[in-house]
Amino acid sequence: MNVATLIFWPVVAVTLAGAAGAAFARNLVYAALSLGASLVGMAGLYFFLQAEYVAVIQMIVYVGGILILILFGVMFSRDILGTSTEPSIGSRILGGLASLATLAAMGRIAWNIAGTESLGLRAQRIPTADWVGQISSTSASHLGDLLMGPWLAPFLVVAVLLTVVLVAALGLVRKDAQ
Amino acid sequence: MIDLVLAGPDRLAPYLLLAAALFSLGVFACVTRRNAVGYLMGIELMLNAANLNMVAYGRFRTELLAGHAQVATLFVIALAAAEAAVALALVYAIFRNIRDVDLDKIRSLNGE
Amino acid sequence: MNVNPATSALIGLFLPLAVSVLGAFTWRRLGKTLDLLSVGVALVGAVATGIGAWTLGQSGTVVSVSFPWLWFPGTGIAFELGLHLDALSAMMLFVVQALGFLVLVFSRWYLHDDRFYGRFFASFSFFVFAMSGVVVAPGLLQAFICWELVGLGSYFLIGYWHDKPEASEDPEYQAGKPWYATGLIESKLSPSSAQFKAFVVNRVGDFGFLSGLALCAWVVGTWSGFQGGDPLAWKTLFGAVADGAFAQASFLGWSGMALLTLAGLLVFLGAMGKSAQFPLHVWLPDAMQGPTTASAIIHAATMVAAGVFLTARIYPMLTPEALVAIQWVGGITAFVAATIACVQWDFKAVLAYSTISQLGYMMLGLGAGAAAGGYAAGVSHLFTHAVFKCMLFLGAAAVIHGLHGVQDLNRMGGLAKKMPLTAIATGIGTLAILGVPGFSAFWSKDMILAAANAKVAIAASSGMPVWSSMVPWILGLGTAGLTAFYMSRQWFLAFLGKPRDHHLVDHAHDPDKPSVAVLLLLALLSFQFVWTGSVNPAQAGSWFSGLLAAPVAGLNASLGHALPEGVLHHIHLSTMLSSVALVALGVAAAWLLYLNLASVRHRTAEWLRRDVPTNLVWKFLANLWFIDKAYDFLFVEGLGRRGGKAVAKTDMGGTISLDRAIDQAAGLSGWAGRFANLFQSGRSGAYAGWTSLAVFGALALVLLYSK
Amino acid sequence: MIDASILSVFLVLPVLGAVLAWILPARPNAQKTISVTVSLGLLAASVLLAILAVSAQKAGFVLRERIPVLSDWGIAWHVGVDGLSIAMLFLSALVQFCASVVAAPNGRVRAYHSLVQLLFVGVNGTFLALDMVFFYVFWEVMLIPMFFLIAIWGGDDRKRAAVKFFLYTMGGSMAMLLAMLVLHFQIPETGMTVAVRNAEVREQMTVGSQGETYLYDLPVLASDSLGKPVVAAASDIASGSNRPLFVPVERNFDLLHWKLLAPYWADLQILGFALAPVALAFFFVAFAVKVPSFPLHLWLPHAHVQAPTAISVVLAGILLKLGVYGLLRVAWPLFPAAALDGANLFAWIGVISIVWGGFAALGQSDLKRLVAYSSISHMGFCVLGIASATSQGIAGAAFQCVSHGLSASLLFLLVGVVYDRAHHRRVDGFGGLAQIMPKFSAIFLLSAMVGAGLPGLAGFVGELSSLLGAWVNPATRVAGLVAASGVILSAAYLLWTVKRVIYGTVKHPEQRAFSDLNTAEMAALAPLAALSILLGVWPGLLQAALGPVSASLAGHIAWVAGLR
Repeated sequence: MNVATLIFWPVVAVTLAGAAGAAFARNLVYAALSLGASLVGMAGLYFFLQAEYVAVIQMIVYVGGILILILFGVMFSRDILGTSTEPSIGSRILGGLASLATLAAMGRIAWNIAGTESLGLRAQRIPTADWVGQISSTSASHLGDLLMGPWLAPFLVVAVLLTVVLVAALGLVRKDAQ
Repeated sequence: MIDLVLAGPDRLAPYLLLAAALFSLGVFACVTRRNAVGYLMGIELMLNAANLNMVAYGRFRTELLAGHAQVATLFVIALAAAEAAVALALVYAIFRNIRDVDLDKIRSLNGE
Repeated sequence: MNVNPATSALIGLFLPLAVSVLGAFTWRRLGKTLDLLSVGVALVGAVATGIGAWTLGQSGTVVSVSFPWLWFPGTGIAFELGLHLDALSAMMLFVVQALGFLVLVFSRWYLHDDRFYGRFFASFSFFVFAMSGVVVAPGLLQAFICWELVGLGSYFLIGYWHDKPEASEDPEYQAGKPWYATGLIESKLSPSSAQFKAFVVNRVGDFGFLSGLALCAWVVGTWSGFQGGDPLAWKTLFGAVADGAFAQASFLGWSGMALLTLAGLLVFLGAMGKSAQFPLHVWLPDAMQGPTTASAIIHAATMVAAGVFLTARIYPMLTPEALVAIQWVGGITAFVAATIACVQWDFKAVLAYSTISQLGYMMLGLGAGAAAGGYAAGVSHLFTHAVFKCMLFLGAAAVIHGLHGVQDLNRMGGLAKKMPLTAIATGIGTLAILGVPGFSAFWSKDMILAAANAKVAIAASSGMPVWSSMVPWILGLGTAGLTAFYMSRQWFLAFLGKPRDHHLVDHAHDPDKPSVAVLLLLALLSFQFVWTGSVNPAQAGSWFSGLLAAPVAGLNASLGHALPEGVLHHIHLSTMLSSVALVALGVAAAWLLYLNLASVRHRTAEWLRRDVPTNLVWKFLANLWFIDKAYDFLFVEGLGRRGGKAVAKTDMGGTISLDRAIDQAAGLSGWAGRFANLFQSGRSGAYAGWTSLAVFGALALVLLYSK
Repeated sequence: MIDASILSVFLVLPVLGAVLAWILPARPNAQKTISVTVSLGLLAASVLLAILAVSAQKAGFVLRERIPVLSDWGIAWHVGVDGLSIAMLFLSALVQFCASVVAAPNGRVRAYHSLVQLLFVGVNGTFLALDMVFFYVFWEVMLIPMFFLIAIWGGDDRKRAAVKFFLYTMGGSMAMLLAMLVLHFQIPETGMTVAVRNAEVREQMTVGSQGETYLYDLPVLASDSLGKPVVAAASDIASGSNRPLFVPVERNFDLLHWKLLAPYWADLQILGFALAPVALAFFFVAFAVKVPSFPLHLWLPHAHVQAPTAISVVLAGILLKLGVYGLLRVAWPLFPAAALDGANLFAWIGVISIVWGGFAALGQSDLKRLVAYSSISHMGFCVLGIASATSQGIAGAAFQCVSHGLSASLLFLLVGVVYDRAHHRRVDGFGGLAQIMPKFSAIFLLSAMVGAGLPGLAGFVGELSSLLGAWVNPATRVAGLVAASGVILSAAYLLWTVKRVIYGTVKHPEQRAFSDLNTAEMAALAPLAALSILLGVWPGLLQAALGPVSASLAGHIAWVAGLR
């Protein structure tokens, strides 16, 4: 039971709780905020997974960008919706069943994975204890090489896509759009 | 083997279980939310679950390819951002047109 | 001069066909030349076939030409068309062609100012072609094909005045109709109705013919001795019959003789249709709607005789049981038609029913069997009757033409003064049909009665039930008396006595010279010596019996055993005496009722029709034994109209119909649709839910329950 | 030298026609000219084939080519023509000509003519296809244009009629699809070797470069003295040896290979059920809908009454024949034993169609509907003949197809003529037309006589042959006896109609103004009338093409049934 484990479980708890809040909270503002908590926790988990760069991006893009956008959306939809966000009982049942099925399926997979690990089929990994000073195989520079190398084509495509999206979003919100 | 599941950050299983939980929560949100923005949150949750899976697998299963997994994750994040932007723009446009973003009321494709 | 009979037959077949095809397209334009053309062609055909028949008679051979028409690979079956000329068919062919020529000559006068003039000659030529085709048929199939074509020719000629309205809507008919014109269904009495009726009633017979034909084709085609070729060719067919092919086959448990009887009777059903045998006789009286000269050739001389001819042709495949049935049909037909003819007021109707009656006689004779001399008797009567009945119809044509279309016997009378030659000719014809000694029917009809009588004797000796042949014989004798009554009645009413309708009768006159010549020629041919060369009916060796000898000899050998000469002679003598006595009786009755007593009770006919109890008998007979009305009720209105409507409604459009039932069943799919709609809420969230539920649920089940 | 590539003409020409008719500006005459030209081209091509067939006088395929496409799914572009399909192609071209010559409905000319052309792509394709997949595809291709032709240019109740037509036919197609897939997957993946009939090999074989034999492009094997399979020499087979012959068949959709598998289908069991009867029933339903046979005929009167004249002509003239063609090309060759077992049932289905249709026709007051029911009645003879599974019966069924194609087209064209003049189709709304329209009346009487099966006209030969066949097969004899009563019924309803329409007095004086047939109508009617007389007088002309095929099929059926 080292210190990493001690930090690990609270982070998981935050992530999970935040997600639950995002899913269940009546008030959309609270939902958005708890989603933010979940996103932050996710970034923490990325650190545990030695994906520091991804963690940073997660913080910047998600927490810093997307969450704000969502909050905007909530802001100008809230005054109309008021408390009318009460989901219908049917959709709740449906949602419950669907999410249970999902949980069952993926949980089962995870369970199997755990089983296989118990059989010693674990990939070799660097012990969390002695990260410090190690040159991670996934340093930002390494990721940059990958982006500019094998992932170049997708990278350019995404770049184009993002531009298009930007223009499209602008077009959508122009005053005389209607 | 429960100990493997509940083992600390050095095991794969906890991440996977967490991702499963996040994903199913996202599904629940998508189904129950009548509000476009709520719907969007559900989607974001699922995307995050997927990301977590990818990074975790990259780390624990394919050590040498961990970087690739993370690059893919970066792409997902970028696309999620784009998607969020467009979705919000749409929400805004719809809101301007029908003063509402209740998805149940947006059914012109349903022929009603 | 000597021509190949086959060539002459081909001339007689195809020249008329060419004329009819030409006329079919051009009769409107060149009607007046078409008649000369067809008359000339008919003359050529008559001469050629006459010479051909003569040549054949000299050589005594059988000419047979045929080519494959419809074949079925793998079965060896190849149906053939062609010619089969033996004594019988050559003679019949000549008669058809010759009578055709004479009637055409007469028709030029009878129809000279008719609106459809040219069409008559085209249709007539077609009929001659078809009839010749039946006569020379080398097998059952061509017989059937031309059989139906004959029906088509008759269809054209009956419906010659197809634009005439039904009698019930015809002011002319209603005006001229006497009160005693009863029993006819006037709403269905017109050329167009008559042609339809004739065709369909004949089809009832042809249904049997076709089935019998198919049955024979099956049996012979699968017969072990079948060499390939046409299974229905006379030679093959009769060979198979003689070889017991029917014993190898079985249908519905019938085999051997029973199956052969069935086949024979099925084909005979066709003969019943064409020859207007009871109960299929109803079309012939209606057929009088056609031109009288057409009736002369079709419904007196040739077409109706085709049934008799066919029966004679298939004689080798007719079992004794079949012959009994044929004899009964013939006897009943002869008697029923004769009784009806006694009360007919229409000049042509009397002739129509007498024709039916005489055809019944022929069947009666054929049914007596070759051993009893029935074959020769029936066929002889076929020829003699053809001649004098053709002449009687032409005489009727002359009378009707002379009276401007009036056919009511009770408006005639005293015509002998106005049209003496016609009176003489028809008088001779009447004597002939009466069977007065010295005239042709005396010879042939007495042969029939003698044969029927001999059949009784044979039945008695060969252990068959006597009554089965006794009844037809008695019916035949009775018919002899009735025939004498109604035929002399007709002639008396028309030609003797005082004119009952002066301004009608005064304008009557004989036909023009060629037509009169035709009448007198046929009258001459109605004398007995023309046929036998003597007045002794039993006298053998006459050229005509010689003609018939060949086929009969073969049949005698094949069927039954002949009676001793003495018995035959005795039978002939007794028959002659009894029939002559009956004829005298009939003539005397007609004389008393319609000439003599006419002065005592002012109108004997009236008295017969009005006073009890005779008027009951009269009503029954005048309503044609209610046969037509029964058919109209049962088949035309009932089965045809109502049945058709019922089926149509059951199929579609009715309140309870197949169509609606299926629509209702289809309605069930609506429920399925509504159920499916539950998943189509249009909420994207719900879609997502259902999708993930389905996908992940399935996945979960698979994973959880997979080891 | 003519090779199988000429067959593609039957598909290419109509497609070109469709495209042209669509892209050209909508001018009725332009589109009409295109349709007529295409049909004339097809007519010429089919006459060419007919000459080949009649001169060849063989049961085998006159032209045939097999090009594997998607071979890993066992699908091949396999087309070929034998006497049967050539007769049908000729009829199809003729009907297309007549349908194109008569007046097309106004409005949407381009769409109309393109759809008609597409319809004939489907029809010709079905007659050509020897691969089940393509057969099915063309079968469906034919369905859709017909649906629109009825639904757009039909009468008042056209939508309902079109939907009925579509649903009935679609239901049948589904049955066919299911059966076809089941069969396909019943063939072992590794393929199998089946015994073949020497006579069929002799009829159909092609000789390879080394003198080896091919049957439907499959190598023919003979078992040598030791029972080992060896390549069979063509010379040996041609010399008429009776050594048992085999061919290796692999899993595919080839109709002819499936025909060779008939003995295999015959004793195939699925879940303890015999496959053949079930599959045969499915195919029979699919084709009986088109024929149409008694319980499945209810779409026909609707479709005919609603469809415009030209489309009624196509429907009765050629579409109904596809049902019979399917029975002869697919159902009976694949499941001969089952077909023989069910002969009695199938024969009675045919007889019920004859009698039921006849009585229903008697009860009609609408001319078009009357002719529609007469079609049901006449096509019953086809089913009867096929059920008997004899050389006569099968030839009769095929012949009846052609003759009914002629008579029904004639009758529908004539009904169209009077409808064009009087704008109604009530039988009692006419009378005495013979005095007004002599040409019309003459052809009307002729058509009625063809329908009534008068000897000397085409209608007689088919009915006669079917009846002869029915009498030969013990199982169908009684049915044949009853079926013969159809000649009474057909004469009754057709001649009764003739009497009421063209004979008697002129009941409606205003009809005196009617004009007789014009040139276009004559152009459409004359060839049909002439042909129905020619084929009646000289049936050998058509029988030369149909006879060998029917005999071969009958032999195949008897052989397979005999193997049990």
